[in-house]
Amino acid sequence: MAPTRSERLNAQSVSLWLALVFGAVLLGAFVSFPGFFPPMSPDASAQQVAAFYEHHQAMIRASMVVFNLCGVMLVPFFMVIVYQMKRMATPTQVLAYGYLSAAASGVTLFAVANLFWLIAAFRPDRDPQQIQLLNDLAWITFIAPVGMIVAQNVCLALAVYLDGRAEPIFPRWVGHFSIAVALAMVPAAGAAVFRTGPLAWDGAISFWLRNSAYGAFLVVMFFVLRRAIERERGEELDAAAELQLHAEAVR
Amino acid sequence: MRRIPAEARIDCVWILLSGLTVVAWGLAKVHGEHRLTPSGPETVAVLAIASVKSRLIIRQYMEVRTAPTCLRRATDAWLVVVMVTIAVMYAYA
Amino acid sequence: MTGATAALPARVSARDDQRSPKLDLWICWWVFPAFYTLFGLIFVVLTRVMPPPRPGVGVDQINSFFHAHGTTIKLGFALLMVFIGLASVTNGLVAFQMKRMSVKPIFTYAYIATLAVGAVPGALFAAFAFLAAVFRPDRDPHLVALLYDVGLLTFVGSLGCFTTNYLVLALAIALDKNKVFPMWMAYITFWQIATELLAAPVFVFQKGAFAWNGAISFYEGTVIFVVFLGCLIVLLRRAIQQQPMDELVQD
Amino acid sequence: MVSILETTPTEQPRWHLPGDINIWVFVLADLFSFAFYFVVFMVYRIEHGSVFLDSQRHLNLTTGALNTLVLLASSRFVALAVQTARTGDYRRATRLVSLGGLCGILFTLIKSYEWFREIADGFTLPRNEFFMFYFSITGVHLFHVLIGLLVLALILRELREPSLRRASMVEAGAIYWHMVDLVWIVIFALLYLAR
Repeated sequence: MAPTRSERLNAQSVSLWLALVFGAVLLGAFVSFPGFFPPMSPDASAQQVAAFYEHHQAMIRASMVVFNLCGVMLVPFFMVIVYQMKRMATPTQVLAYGYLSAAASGVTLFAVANLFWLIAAFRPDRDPQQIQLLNDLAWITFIAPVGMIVAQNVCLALAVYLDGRAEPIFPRWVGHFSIAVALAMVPAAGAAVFRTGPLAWDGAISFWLRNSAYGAFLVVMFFVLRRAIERERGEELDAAAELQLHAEAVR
Repeated sequence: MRRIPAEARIDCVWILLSGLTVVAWGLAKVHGEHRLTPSGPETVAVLAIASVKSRLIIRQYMEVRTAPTCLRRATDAWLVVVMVTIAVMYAYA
Repeated sequence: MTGATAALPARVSARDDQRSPKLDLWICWWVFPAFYTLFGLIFVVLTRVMPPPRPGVGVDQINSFFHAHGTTIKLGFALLMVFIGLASVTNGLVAFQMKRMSVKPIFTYAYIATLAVGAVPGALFAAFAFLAAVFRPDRDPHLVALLYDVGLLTFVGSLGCFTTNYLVLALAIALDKNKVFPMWMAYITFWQIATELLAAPVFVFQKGAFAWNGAISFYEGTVIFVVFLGCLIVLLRRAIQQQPMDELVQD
Repeated sequence: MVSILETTPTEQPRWHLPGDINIWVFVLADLFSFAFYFVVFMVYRIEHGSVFLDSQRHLNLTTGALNTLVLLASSRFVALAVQTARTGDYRRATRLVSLGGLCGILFTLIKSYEWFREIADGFTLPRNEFFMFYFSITGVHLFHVLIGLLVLALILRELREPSLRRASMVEAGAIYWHMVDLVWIVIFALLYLAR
């Protein structure tokens, strides 16, 4: 019997649709933030940075406010991953709690970075040195701390490898993919140190590789989770059907 | 009701402790006026009284009197270390 | 044991036995000493945040401090950017052990939440402030002095999240009937709250025993934290060894 | 550990660990951290001798001594409560612990009044080195007193519940309370009296 409409709209699928909608909104904000296309150069002088904020003040505020509103909306999405990790037949659920803890801190960092940009854009007539400082802090907080995401992906990969279920929750390649994304993001920590070259915060590795890798990870996990939820619903229906057969056999 | 010795012991200790406190307080009060000059003998007296009071509390109230030897030594060590260090540093000041 | 993990039949599968049991627990346990040794290396040797430099110094001394240790600060905190996630893995391990206790998981969720809060202002703000301070040699000295205060006051001064964290852990251990951790560990955990209280005056004093590098506000708290950490690592090892293979952990 | 509630309090067994090992780990740890505070206090006492002496004059000796007597009385009540609990007279033990708790509350009130008077006279924490130590050490001690009141409440619950009444818990609570009193005696001598 096909699941009725109400059964399809369970917590997990709602969280996924939340992530899809707000992911799209965040992508829009990401594209519309003048500081990302092309990414601001860390070598710019204080006056150039102040002029940039003066010139693009409206768009900076608009995009960053959207970021502020929607950035934390991805938390339910991460919690669906935590729930699925708890369903895995790993010896214990310690990795799920590690993932949860890392996700909580990771999202906080994103919110803090966003606030630095908004403060910088609040009074463009401020002393250029102060605007440059706020801009530096914003970029360093946004790009450099990859540790939380690396920890999340490592926990996820370990859980996938240790999943002893006959039919694992996430296929094996999800583990490899998580590790690959984590490795792609590690060098971005250099953005807090270098002002020029690929490792600078506008460089190929720290900006483009890091953000595209993380974007790809979110998109891929969206589809992987969707299939995992479908399969879970299938399992529940089979179990329910089995129960019914058993009840009839007893009668 | 005949006072059970254990409770009587606690009352004696309490009277002794209170008495010592009043003595220490009196000592400090009497020398109230020239408080500005540090006086060696008075400090030593006060510290001695405090040590006796502390040991009474540890041994009688905390019942370390009947506790295993390692606990007795540990509490005594603490008291000696604290009081001697303070006295030496006072002498040094 | 109260409650059983969900989807019990799917947990035990054929491939479970030949792999070494509790592999994920032991991985997380080894992360504990590894991460805190690295934490000590970064904060003590490389970036000299522990023991903290003197608070009561002028702008030029602060700038010469950053000038002298610029490279090691950059190296140290770049490393922290990558490995800060391991702190979340250690939180996950302790949170899992709290789940094994007989108390309801309220304390576990509180433990994860408080440490997720504590990670950002407690450690990462110091990293961001110091990194920004050494990011540009031509920054205004007064702003560098501002970053010096931001970094050290947030590192030594963030008390509330850790106090709540210690309180919640102490209560969980005290009320636990399964005796995952011995009772004296509850007292040692609770004992640290007094040191947090005594760190409160760091916001008032610039010199003396209660400044942020004071004998009481900093050194005593650090010594007691190291004692607590040592006890925790040893007790976690014992708890993992003693956990029966088929123990049902509440979900 | 054999429950010692049955043995008559007059002849004590050869040796018996009061409370349990856990409370002693905490008490000794706390005692050593207070010892550390005292030593650091003395280090700054040597450096700023005159400031300490001058500030010490402003402390009210009478309230300090009164507080000590109040805390000693509360320790007596709690010690008596442990003995009566051993004889099985739980009603009297409960009354004694309550009296001890009342003295603890009285101590907190006197201490707060004393602090209020000093702050009103302008001797606040950031005023100088001495008052920095005075308010911090007495503050941490007051925190321990408040925790002690909580512990006494736990003992009351222990005595009232016929199913509980574990000797080790009653003794452990009493030991913590006596430690709070012990630390106050050293604080009183060091901060108020010694010159």
